Amino acid sequence: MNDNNTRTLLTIITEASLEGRLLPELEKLGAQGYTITDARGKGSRGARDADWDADSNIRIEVICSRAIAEAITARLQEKYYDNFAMIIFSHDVSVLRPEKF
Amino acid sequence: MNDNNTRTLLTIITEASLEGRLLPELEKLGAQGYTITDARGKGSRGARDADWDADSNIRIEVICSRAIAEAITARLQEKYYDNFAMIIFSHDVSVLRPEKF
Amino acid sequence: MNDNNTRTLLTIITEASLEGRLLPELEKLGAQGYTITDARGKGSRGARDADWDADSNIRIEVICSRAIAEAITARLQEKYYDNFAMIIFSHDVSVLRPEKF
Amino acid sequence: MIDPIILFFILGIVAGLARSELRLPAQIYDFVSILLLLSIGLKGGVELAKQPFGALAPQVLAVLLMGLSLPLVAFPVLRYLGRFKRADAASIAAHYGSVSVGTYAVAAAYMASNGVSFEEHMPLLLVILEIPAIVVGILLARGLRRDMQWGLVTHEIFAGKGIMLLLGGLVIGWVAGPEGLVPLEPLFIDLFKGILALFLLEMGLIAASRISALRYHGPFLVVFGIGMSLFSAVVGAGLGVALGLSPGGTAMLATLAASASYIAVPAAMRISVPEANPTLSLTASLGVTFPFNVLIGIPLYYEMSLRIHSAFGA
Amino acid sequence: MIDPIILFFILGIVAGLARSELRLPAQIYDFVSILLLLSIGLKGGVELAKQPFGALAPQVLAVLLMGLSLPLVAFPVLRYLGRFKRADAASIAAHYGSVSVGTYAVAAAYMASNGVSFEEHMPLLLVILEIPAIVVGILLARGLRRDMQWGLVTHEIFAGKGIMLLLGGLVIGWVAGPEGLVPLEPLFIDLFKGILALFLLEMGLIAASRISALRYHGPFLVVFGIGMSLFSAVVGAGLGVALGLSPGGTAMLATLAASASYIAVPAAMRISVPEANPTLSLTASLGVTFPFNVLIGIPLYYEMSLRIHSAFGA
Amino acid sequence: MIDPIILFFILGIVAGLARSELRLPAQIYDFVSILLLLSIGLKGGVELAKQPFGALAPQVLAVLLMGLSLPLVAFPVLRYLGRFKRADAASIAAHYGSVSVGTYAVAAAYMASNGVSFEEHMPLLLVILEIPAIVVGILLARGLRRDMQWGLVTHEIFAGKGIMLLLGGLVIGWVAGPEGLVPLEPLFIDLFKGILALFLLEMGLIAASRISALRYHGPFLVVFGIGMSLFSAVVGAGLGVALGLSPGGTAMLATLAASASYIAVPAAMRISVPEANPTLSLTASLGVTFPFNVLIGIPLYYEMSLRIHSAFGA
Ligand SMILES: Nc1ncnc2c1ncn2[C@@H]1O[C@H](COP(=O)(O)O)[C@@H](O)[C@H]1O
Ligand SMILES: Nc1ncnc2c1ncn2[C@@H]1O[C@H](COP(=O)(O)O)[C@@H](O)[C@H]1O
Ligand SMILES: Nc1ncnc2c1ncn2[C@@H]1O[C@H](COP(=O)(O)O)[C@@H](O)[C@H]1O
Ligand code: NA
Ligand code: NA
Ligand code: NA
Repeated sequence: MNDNNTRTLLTIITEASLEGRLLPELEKLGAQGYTITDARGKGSRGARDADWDADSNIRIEVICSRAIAEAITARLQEKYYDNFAMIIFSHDVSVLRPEKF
Repeated sequence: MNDNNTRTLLTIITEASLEGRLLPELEKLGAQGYTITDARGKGSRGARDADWDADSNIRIEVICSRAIAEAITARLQEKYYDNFAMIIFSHDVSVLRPEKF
Repeated sequence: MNDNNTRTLLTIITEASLEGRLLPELEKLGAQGYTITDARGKGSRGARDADWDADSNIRIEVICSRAIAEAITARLQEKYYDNFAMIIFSHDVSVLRPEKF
Repeated sequence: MIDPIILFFILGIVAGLARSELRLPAQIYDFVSILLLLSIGLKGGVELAKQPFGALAPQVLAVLLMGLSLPLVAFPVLRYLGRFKRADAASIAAHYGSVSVGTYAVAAAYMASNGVSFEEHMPLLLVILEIPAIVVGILLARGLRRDMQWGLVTHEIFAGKGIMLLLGGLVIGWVAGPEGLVPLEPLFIDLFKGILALFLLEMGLIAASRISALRYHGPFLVVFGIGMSLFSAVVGAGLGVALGLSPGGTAMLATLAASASYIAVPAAMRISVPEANPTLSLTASLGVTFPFNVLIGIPLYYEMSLRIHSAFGA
Repeated sequence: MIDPIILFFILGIVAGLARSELRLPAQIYDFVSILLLLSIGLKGGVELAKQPFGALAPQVLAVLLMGLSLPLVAFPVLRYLGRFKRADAASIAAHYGSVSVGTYAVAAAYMASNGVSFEEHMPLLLVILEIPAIVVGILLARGLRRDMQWGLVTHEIFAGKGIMLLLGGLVIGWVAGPEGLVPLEPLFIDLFKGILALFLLEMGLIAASRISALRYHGPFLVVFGIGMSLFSAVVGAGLGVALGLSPGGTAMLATLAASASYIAVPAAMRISVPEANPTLSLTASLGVTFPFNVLIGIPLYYEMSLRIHSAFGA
Repeated sequence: MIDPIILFFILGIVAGLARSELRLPAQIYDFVSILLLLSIGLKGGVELAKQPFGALAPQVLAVLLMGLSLPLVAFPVLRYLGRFKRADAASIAAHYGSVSVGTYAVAAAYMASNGVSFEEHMPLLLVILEIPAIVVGILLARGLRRDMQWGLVTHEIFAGKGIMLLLGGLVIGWVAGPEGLVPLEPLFIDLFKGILALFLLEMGLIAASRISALRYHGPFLVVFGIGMSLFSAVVGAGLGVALGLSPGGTAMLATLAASASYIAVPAAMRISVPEANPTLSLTASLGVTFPFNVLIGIPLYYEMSLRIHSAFGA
């Protein structure tokens, strides 16, 4: 698994109600795909227990090049970080068929 | 994304019924937040299929400093590892606004 | 957390309907355990919205040695990559009780 | 005799405050909400079929006006007495100008178990009242700015689950008519009160978690949440009498006015006034006003309607 | 008068095309499907108890034959007119040779609300029709190869949720008999139509997302999806008359023939012909044939059955 | 004639052993459990309203004593005959001293379909029997240690979903009374047996997965699981006659005694005796005792109660 197989895995944890707006943005910024799981949690904006829609989180994973990861991060930070429960983190992963991502 | 942006992502996979007891402990040990997803799985304590409550897992993610990650790991290992289905693993991630974690 | 504690975390995202066939294969190839979460997403094979069974993804995590991770990757790539929605990626993690995995 | 559905709500509050593990799975809460919204829509639609649309126009208009006015009353109170930030004051005002379907359902059940009838097109007024306060709230927060994405907001409102199901139910009931709906009644009518009981159980749990948040947000929200409800109820009841509604219908309109949204408005505000803190408005709406209306308000508003009617009514 | 369950389907399509957030949680869709499958099975089982099995043998055999033949008609059309790859043509053919339980349920509701009776062992024919087309589809894709894992395929078919619940319901209904089932009726019989309405709401949403996929897969699938349904309906109606079924039963058999699978067959094809693209077959089956049958086909097939009956029937 | 709900249980077992994909989503299983617990509680509460509390005191006390004693009988058998570790023996003993709400529901349905009446305050005894065995189990595992976190255990028991809903239902039923509950009956009473059928379908699937675990845990658990049930049933039936219960009530108490917990006790043991292996107790309780009671035990215990009654009864 050499360096050519390395891509960035970007993980976004945020309010479920943003899903419909975030996904088109990710694609516009170059993401070739994404994976979503339902989540709950707690952070600086308090507990989000997923008891009902308004209180639910989603966990979005995007595998992409470092450049795209940085573009997505910058965009989301600028547009959503101030007003929405959201954290973003990333690390490198080895992938199969890196040309896909 | 330089080193100052690096934090530890600690992942705990364990029995869902522990949720209510673990979360306060994480906070007491210094975690500023956490994210939970529902999971199922198999390990040394057999299959946990999530067919019903007693058989369900949760997957808890905590982003924190390495020191806090080690404190949490040590505490959970001492208190739960012998008697509960539980695994813990960790790795470094780049985060935005590292002062949050 | 020294090198002896390092294992590979292999993540497989694929069609939920494969679950029953993949799990025995993972075990045959040496995985001592796995964790599954329900997911949805989008990739080269289109959107998979989890609206109903045929459209759902699962996210399988396996912690194992690098050798086993490579064996699993090779096997799944050969057997499923052409015909099924599937991505695989991996990275190193620090684990407790590495002899477990 | 206390209605058992109220007891389910109290059970939820008690379980929540006792930190019980009791919880309706989110998907079941969704299911139960869907059934309630469709039930209310269908029932209203059937009745709409029976009357000429034209006759309803004055009521629709009057109620629209009320939905536009209530947030204009709430906003200055919140901004200057409550010292909330502009966005927060606007958002809370919008919640109180709009309505809560759950409260409506409890009121309808209250009327049924007390044998009180009301104008059956009330669900139409419910739908109509959901919307104007949202527009006012956005304008209060933003002013008349050019860059407001009204298309997005309109989509968010009409494509939201609540309005879609209420309106869809109304139209289906209207097209299908009373006999057409008969085979659907076992699910949508007969189970209504049982489903409402489950809904209130979960609402109690949610309210309990909001009640504990009240500690942080001070007593102003409690006073506002109750005071604004009472004020709006008087406005609603007055309007009901003025429109010539029956005592039951007057009480229903008072309840609608007194109730505060916790579904449609929060979703729309998140999109259009994201800097407003949703915790504030939901704590007021779910932690104060919903329990107040369910436990105390509804019988009070009915009593009030009776009195206003005997004083001013036809 | 239009049946309200059809309006639920249309509501789903409209909400889907409007990109509404309305959605039945996947677990509720599962629940609703389980209830429908069990209802249909139980009803059929009770009726089976009333008649000698021997008498049904000819019908079972004839219907098996139909299930084997229909994909053989569809395959060359898809392969040579549609220019699909062999695997895709075989897979789509299998979908159309098999049946859709949802369509069956709508047809049964249609008959009920028009007061038309039909042979009540129809669910048995439904189960039987699910399977042969799968086998034919696999053979069309693979030929008679040695390495075909038939064990796996058989397991996939019989262990799948659909057949398990239909067959399970049939057996339970058969063993328990009419009186035994009485206490289960409030859930499985009385709620049937309401549950079907919810199911159709979600099917509308799913169909809407498939309809937008049609843009990419060209008009051939539309033509095929409607044409094949009409052709199969004629075959089914003809067979119904030949077997001496009542007009209602004939229309039901025509509907079964005209319907295309979207549960059992996709699952089985995924395992045994994985190189077939499931988007193609599901787009045809869910985006074209299901809506066509629900909105237009069923009344048409009933009309057709009446005419064939008055022309050829006993 | 075999009750169809038993057939649903068998369908679940068959599907489970055949490794079918059939599965009730976990959230639906939760929903179904919630409905059953509330139904049982509500029914019992309505009846409690009809009788003076004082009259029940002796029964409550006697049943408490039984709940304390049964684990004391089970423990030495498990520890010395079964050679289980102390914690495991204590935990299994606690499961068998407590009760299973699912088994109770099946027994209640059995009585109903055989037209046998029983003391309707039985749900109160059900709630009471849940708890003492947990305390005994903890003491057996731990002895009288100072550092036992009894507060946590108490919270775990009373805040658990099971007791909360049963007790909540009892209180609501008691306060609302028979007429108050009428509008809730379509959901909580009429659907009861259908919902129980779905519950048993999933219980069959769960039991099947436990049955396959039996291979590893040896035949002792099978023998114990059946033997202990029979012994407890005799104790329960004896107590029933001594307390002057009707034959139906005697059979219900025998069933309660014979049943083994799989919700409240496992949860409490996990917290307070975590070193006990939950696989052992759940395999016995779900893989042996639940199926035994549902398929064979309940009719047996009824028969037994009839005989004891005609021998010793008033
Ligand atoms: N330190 C953390 N570790 C893991 N997840 C977190 C952390 N902080 C926040 N989150 C997740 O991110 C969501 C939004 O965070 P926040 O904006 O800080 O409220 C929370 O609801 C959690 O699900
Ligand atoms: N090797 C593994 N890879 C991924 N997840 C695992 C692994 N081993 C255990 N798990 C997860 O951790 C839970 C508890 O593990 P255990 O304590 O080994 O039974 C299991 O139910 C799985 O969800
Ligand atoms: N770039 C990506 N990032 C994250 N997840 C992805 C990505 N591409 C694909 N996936 C996930 O993998 C599944 C199968 O991918 P594919 O085979 O490309 O359709 C998708 O449904 C997504 O859940
Ligand atoms: Na209002
Ligand atoms: Na067909
Ligand atoms: Na017992």
